[in-house]
Amino acid sequence: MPLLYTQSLRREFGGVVAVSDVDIEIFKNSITGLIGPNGAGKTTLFNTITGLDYPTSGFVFFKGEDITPLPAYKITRSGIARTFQNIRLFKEMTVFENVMIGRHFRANHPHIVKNRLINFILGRIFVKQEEYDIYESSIKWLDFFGLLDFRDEYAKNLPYGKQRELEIARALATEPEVLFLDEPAAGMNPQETDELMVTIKRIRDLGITVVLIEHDMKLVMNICDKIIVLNYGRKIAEGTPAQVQNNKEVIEAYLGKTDE
Amino acid sequence: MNLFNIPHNELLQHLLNGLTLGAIYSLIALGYTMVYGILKFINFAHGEILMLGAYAGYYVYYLICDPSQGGSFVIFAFIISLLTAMVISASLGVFIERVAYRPLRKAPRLAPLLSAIGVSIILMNLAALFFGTKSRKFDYPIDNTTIQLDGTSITPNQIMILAVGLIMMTALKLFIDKSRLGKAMRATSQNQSVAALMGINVNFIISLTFAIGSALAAVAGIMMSLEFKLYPTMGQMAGLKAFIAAVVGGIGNISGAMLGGILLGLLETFGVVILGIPQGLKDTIAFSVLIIILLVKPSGLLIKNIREKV
Amino acid sequence: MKKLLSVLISLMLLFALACGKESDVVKSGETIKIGFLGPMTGDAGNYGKLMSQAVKVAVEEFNAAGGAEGFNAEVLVEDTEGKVEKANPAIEKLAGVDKVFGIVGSVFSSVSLAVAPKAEASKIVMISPSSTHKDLPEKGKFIFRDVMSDALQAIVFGKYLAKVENVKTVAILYIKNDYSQGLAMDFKAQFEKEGGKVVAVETALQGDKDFKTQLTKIKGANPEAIYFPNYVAEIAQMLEQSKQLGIKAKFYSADGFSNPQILELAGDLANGVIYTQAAEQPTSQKRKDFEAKYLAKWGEKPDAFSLNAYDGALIMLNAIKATSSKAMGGNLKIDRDKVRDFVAKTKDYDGASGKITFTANGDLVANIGIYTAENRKFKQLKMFKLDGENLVEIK
Amino acid sequence: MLNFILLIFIYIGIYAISALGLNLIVGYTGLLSLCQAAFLGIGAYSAAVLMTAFHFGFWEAMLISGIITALCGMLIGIPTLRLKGDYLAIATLGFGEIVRNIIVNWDSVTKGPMGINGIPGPNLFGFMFSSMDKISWVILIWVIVGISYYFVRRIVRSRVGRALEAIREDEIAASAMGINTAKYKIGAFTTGAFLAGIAGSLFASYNQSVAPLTFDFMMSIMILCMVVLGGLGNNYATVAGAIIIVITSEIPRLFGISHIIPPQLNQVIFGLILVLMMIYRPQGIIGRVKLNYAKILKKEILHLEK
Amino acid sequence: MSNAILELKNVHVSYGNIEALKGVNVTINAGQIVCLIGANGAGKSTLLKSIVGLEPLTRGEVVFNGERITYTGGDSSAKKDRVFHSTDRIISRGISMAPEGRGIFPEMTVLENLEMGAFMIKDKALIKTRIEEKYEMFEILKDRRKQLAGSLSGGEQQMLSIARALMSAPRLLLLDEPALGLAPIIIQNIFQTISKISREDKVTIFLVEQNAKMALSISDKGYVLETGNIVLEDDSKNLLENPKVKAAYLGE
Repeated sequence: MPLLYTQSLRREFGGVVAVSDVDIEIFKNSITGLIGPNGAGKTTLFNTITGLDYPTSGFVFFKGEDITPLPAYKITRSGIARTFQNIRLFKEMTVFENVMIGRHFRANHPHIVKNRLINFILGRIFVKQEEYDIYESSIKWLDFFGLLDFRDEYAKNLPYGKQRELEIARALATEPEVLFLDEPAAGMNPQETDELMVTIKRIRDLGITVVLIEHDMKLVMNICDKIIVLNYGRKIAEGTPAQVQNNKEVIEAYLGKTDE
Repeated sequence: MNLFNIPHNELLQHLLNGLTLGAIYSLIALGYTMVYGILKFINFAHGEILMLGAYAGYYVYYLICDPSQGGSFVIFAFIISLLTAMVISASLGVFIERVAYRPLRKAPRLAPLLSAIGVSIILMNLAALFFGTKSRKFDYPIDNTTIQLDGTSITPNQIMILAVGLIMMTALKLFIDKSRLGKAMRATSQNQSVAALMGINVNFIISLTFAIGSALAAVAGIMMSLEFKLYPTMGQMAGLKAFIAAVVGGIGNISGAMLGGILLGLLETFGVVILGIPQGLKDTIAFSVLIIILLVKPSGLLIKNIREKV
Repeated sequence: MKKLLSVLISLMLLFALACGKESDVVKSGETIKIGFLGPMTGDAGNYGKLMSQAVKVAVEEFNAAGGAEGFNAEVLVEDTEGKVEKANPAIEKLAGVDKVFGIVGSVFSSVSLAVAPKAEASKIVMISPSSTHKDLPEKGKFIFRDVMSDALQAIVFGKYLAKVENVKTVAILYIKNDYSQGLAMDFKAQFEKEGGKVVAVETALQGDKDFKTQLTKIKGANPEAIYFPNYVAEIAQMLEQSKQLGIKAKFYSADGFSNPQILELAGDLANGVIYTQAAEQPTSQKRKDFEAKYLAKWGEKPDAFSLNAYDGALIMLNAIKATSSKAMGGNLKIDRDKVRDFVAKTKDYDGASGKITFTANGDLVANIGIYTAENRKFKQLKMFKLDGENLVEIK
Repeated sequence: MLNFILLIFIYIGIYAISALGLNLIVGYTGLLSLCQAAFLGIGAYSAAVLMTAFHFGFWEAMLISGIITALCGMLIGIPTLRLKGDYLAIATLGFGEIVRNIIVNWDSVTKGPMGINGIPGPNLFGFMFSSMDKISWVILIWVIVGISYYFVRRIVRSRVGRALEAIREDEIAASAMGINTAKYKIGAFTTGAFLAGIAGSLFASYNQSVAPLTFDFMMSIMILCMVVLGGLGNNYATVAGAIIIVITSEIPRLFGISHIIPPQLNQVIFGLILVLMMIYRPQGIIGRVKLNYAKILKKEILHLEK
Repeated sequence: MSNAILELKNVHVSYGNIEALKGVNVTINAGQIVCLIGANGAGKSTLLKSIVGLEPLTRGEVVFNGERITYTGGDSSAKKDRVFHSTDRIISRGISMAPEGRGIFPEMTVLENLEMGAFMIKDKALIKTRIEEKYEMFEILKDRRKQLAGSLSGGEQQMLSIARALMSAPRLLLLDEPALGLAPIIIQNIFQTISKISREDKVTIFLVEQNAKMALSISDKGYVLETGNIVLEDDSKNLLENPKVKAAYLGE
C-alpha cells in the first residue's frame, strides 16, 4: 500500500479547474518527481495535499488515514513537511531560529510538561528541558546541511543556494515521513544543482520519502524513482524516467524536442 | 422585523435620506481608496483635507457674494467657490504627500500611517485655531424649499448632492478606466517599478492621485457643509466611516468605494429602523454588518478573493 | 528597566524636595490665581472658549476695581477636551502646581463629577457655569454651580408644557451626551407625570449632524410638539431638517438654546422656539454692561453659560477679596475655608445672569424663565418658580 | 508640582500596561489592531460596574475585568483568522467604534453618557489607596507595570514568542511548520486585551470615574503611537514610548505655559512631533531589538546543566 | 567604439553596507544580442535595474547612445557631480525592459498592458498598428486580448511582457531572466522568439539569464558576473567552449 495517495483530487478556482481528478500514489522511501508546464497544477496539487489549500472534491490518504479536512499545521504534525517555490523563510530571524521553528511542535511533550502555563510563566525547569530538546535537534539539522557556521546569520543574508538548503533543513526539523519540495533547484547553478541531488539522496537514505516539483530535467531524470506528469490539471503520464521521457504526449506538452 | 409596519412613504423617505448620506460617504471614500490603491496606506488626513476644502469654499463664497441676495450670481459664485476649493484641496493634498508621506515610501508600513495621523491632528487644530471651533452655516446657493411628494420630502439640495455625487463618480470611473493617465494610475497601483519602466513618471502619478482624491474631498466637504454645517472636526468621523466603507467595497476599487459608501448610508438609516431599536445604536448595526461582510468576503465586496500565492 | 526606574525615582525625589511646602499665601508681586476648566479643543471647544472669555472679562473687571488689597487676579485656562482623563491632569496642575483658589468649571457634568472630589480635597471653590447634572452639588462643600440643575429645569418645563401650553403629545430627540440625556429623561418623567404622552424618544450620537432618520420616525408618530434639549449646533440642524421633512409640530428646547449662535445658524427657523433658562432681569444693567464689554473685547456675543461663568468668577473673586488679608512681608493671606464659607453665603447676588442664591449644598436657587426667539432676538415670555409641587408664576 | 509629576507617572504606567499588551499584538505577532482603547474601556467599565453596582473589591474586580476583556479580545481575535493586514485593522477599528457606541447607549449598566462615578480605590491588607495619595498609587501601578513587563517578556522569550515571530514573518510558512497559527493569533489578542483590561480597571479606580468619551479612536491611536514610537516588538521601547507620549502631551503643563499658548497649538506641536519622528526615525526611537533565541537558550541550558 | 549603444563604466551599486556591484564595465554594440550569465545573487538583476535608474549608482556612469544617462563622479559624496535621470526619462530615450518575474499588470487586460507599453507614444494610430504587429508576432495574445493578464499562464505572461516592452519600439531591449520557472518546451519557444526579434526588428538585446546554455547559444557576446564583478567577457561561442564556464554554468 502506498504511504500517501490521493483519490480523484480536484481543485477549482472560480470555474477554472486547476487540478482535475488526480490520483497519485507515493511509496515509502521513494523519490517521486512531479513535472509539467507552468500552470499545470503542480503547486496547487502540493497545496491541497499539505493543507494550505483545500480540494473542491476528492481525498488525500496518509498512512491509511484520510487527512483531507485537516488544517496545514495538523498535516505537518502528522508527518508531512514541505518547502516553497518562492523561498518562504522567516527572513528577519536567524538561521538557527528558523530551524527551531521547525521543531516548534515536536517539543510539545505533554507527558513531560505538566501545568504548562504556570511553568511557562515561572520559566521552570520542565520548560527548559523542552527548550533543550529544541536546541539539540536544531544543531543536528544545521550540521546535516553544513549550515552551523551560519547559525547566527539572518536568513535573508544567506546566499540563495543556502537559503534553499535552510528551507529544507527547517522542513526536516519537523521530523517528517514525507518531504515535499517545490522547485528546490530553481535559481541554482548547475554546480549547486549537483550538490542538491546528493543532498536529496541523503535525505531519502534517512528513510524519508521525497516528492518534488522540478523543471530541471537533469535532476528529475537522475534521482527520481517515478515521475508523474501533469498538464492542464490532469495526470497525463506516470512511470520511470525512461518511460516518461519517451512518452509522446509528454514530449508534445512539456519536454519539446530535446537536443540532448 | 419592523420593516413591514412602516408606511411606504416613510420608507421612501428613509431611502432618500440614506442615499444622500451614502453619496457623501462615497465621495469621501473615493479619495481614500485612490490613495490606498496607489500607496497602500491609510491617509488619515483625508478627512481634514475635506474640512479645509470646505472652509476654503466657504471663504471664497462669502467673499464674492452675499447668498441672502439669491439669484443666478449666487449660483455662479457657488460654482466658482467649489472649483477654488477643489484646487486648494488638491494642492494641499499634493503638498502633504510631498512633505509627510514621500520621505516614508520605503519606511516600515506603520510609519506613513502615524505620519498621516500626525498631519490630521495638525490640520484639525490649525483650523480650530484660525477659523474658531464654532459651527458655521453655509448658505444654500439655490432655493432649498422642500418638495413634497406624497408625504415624502425631498430638498433641492439633496437632489444636488445626489447629482453631483453621480457626476463626479461617473467622471472618475471613466477617467480611470479609459484615459491614458487613468490607466497609468492603475498600472502604478499594481506595480510601481514596472510602471516606471513603461515610461510613467510615478511621482507625478502619485501626486495626481492625491490631487484628484483631495479635490473630490473638497466637493464632499462643501456638500457636507451645505447639509450639515461647517466645523473643524467635521472630517473626522465622516472620514473614518467613509474609510470603512471603502474597505468594505474593496479598497483600491473605485466602484467598490461608491458601493461601500451608499451601503453605509443605507445601513445607518435602515439598520435601526428595521430592527426598531434606538437610533443611537446605528453605528453598532452599521459596523457590525460591515465587519460581517468583511468576514464573508475578506477582500471587500468588489474584489475577487485572491489567495496568497504559495 | 532598572535604569529607567531608578531615574524615575530620583526625579520624583528631586521634585519632592524642590516643591515641598504648601502655602495659602500670595507673595507680593504675584497674582491671585483662579482656574478655568473646560473643553477648549474638539467638538465642544466653542463652549469652553466662550466661557473662558467671560471669566477673563470678570478678572479684568476685578483688577480694574483694585483687586484684593491691591493684588491682581489671573485666570489660568486648562483644556479638558471634554474628557475625564484629560481633566484630571488639568485639575491636578491647577491644584498642585498653580495652587489656585477657585475654579470656574468644568463645563460637562461628567467631567465636573470626576474632578469635584479633587477640588474638594484641595479646598478649591469650584463653581460650574454649565454642569447641570443633579448630583453635582452633593459632591462636596466646595462644589457650587450657578446654573440650574437639569431636574429643576426639566420639571418646570414638563409642568409648563402640560399645564400652561396644554400640550398633549411630545416627541423627544436628544443627543447621547450628559447634558441632553439628563434633561430629556427628567423632562419625560415629569411630562408623563403631568398626564402628557411622550410618543417618540429618539437619540443621536455626539457628533452626529444628520437627524433625518430620527425626524422621519418622529414625523411618523405625529406629535404636537418636539423637545430638543441639545446644544445649538445640533438644534440648528434639527430645526432645519424638521422643516425640510415638513414637520409641523411646535419646537421646544432648553438653556442650550440660549447661545446666540443659534440665531446665526438657524436663522428664521429659530423664531417661535420656546425654551427654558434661568430667569434673568431682562433689563439688568449689569448684564448689558457685561455684554458690551464682552463684545468689545472678543468681537462676539456671550451665551447664557458665559453669563454664569462671569458671575461665578466674580463671586469667587469677591469672596477672596472679602476674606483675604495682608500678611507679613507684603504678602496676601487667603484662607480657603473662609473663601468657601463666603461663597456659600451668597444670597441674591446681583449677577449678569440674574439673582444668584446658593442652596445649602451649593446648588443654584433659580427662577426659571420661559423664553423664545423672535426676529433674531431672545425674548423672555414668563418667569416661574417651583413652590413644592406647584408652578408659581412670578410677575 | 510633585503631585502633578506623580500623576503623570500614574498615567504613564496605565498606558504602558496596555501598550505592552498592544505590542504583543502589533509588534510581535504583526497584527495591526486599532481597538486597544476599546479594550481599555471594557476593562474600565467592567471594573467600574463590578465595584459600584456589585460592590466587588478592587482586586477581584481587576481580575474579573481582565478576564472579561480577554474574552472580548478572543472575540475580536476570531476575524484575524480570515482578515489580513489593513482589512484586519479596519475590522478592529469598527469593533472599537461598536464598543464605544454600546457604552454610550447601554444606560442601564454603563449609565450612558454620564459615566460612572464614585469608584472606590483598592484596599491592600487594610491600606486604602486614595487618589490623593499619589505615591502609593505610583508604586502600585508601577509594580503592575513590572509584572506585566515580566509576563510579556516570558512570553516573547519562549517557544511561544518564536511562534508569534514566525507568524509575523510568514504565516503560511509558520502553519507549514506545524504551528497552530489560529491559536497563537487569538492568543495574542486575548493576552493583549487582558493587559488592557487590567490597565482599564486601574484607570477606573484611580480616576474614580469613567466616561464613554474617553475611550475613543484617538486613544487607540495614542497607544499605537507609544508602541511604534518606541520601537515595535521591543517591550522596553514600548514603556519608553508611553513615557515620551504622555510627557509630550503634558509638556505645556509641565513648563507651566499651558495657559499661555492656545490649547490647539499644543496639539499641533504634538502632531508635528509625530510627523517629524516618523520621517527621521520611522523604525522608532529605540527600534526593534531582535532577540537571539540561540543565545537565550544557550544561557538557559548552561544554567540547566549546572 | 562608435558602434556601442550602451556602455557601463565602473558601475558600483550598494545596498546599505553590502556592495552588490563592484565596478562593472559592460559594452553593448548595436544590433547584437548580449547575454549576462551568473549565479543567483551575483548582481545580475541589480545591473539591469541600475541601467534604467531603478537602482541608484553609488559610483560610475551609464552611457546610452553617447549620452550619459546616469553619472556619479569619483567621489560619491559630491552631489554636484551626480546626474540621475529618473526611470521615465531614461525609458523615453529608447530603452525598454521586460523585468524579472514578468511584471505584467495582473488586473489589466492584455490589450491594456500593451497600451501601457506605448505610454510614451501619443499617436493613437501608431499605437494601434504597433498592437496589431505584436498580435501578429504573438498570436496567443490576440486570442487573449480581453482577458486579465493575471489569468494568463506563465509562458503567456512572459510573451506579454516582451511584447509590451517592444511597444515603444526601443533601440535597446533589456530582458531579465525570461526563462525563469518555465517549462522546457516554453523556454525553447521564448528563446526562438528572442532571436527572431533581434533579427527582424533590429533591436539590440541585453539578456540576463540563468539558463546559460540557451542564452549563450542565441547571443553574440556574453559576460559572466560573479559576486558583483565581471569575471569573463567573450564571444558567446567561445564562452560555450570555455572550461570554466562549462564546469560552473553549463553543468558539464
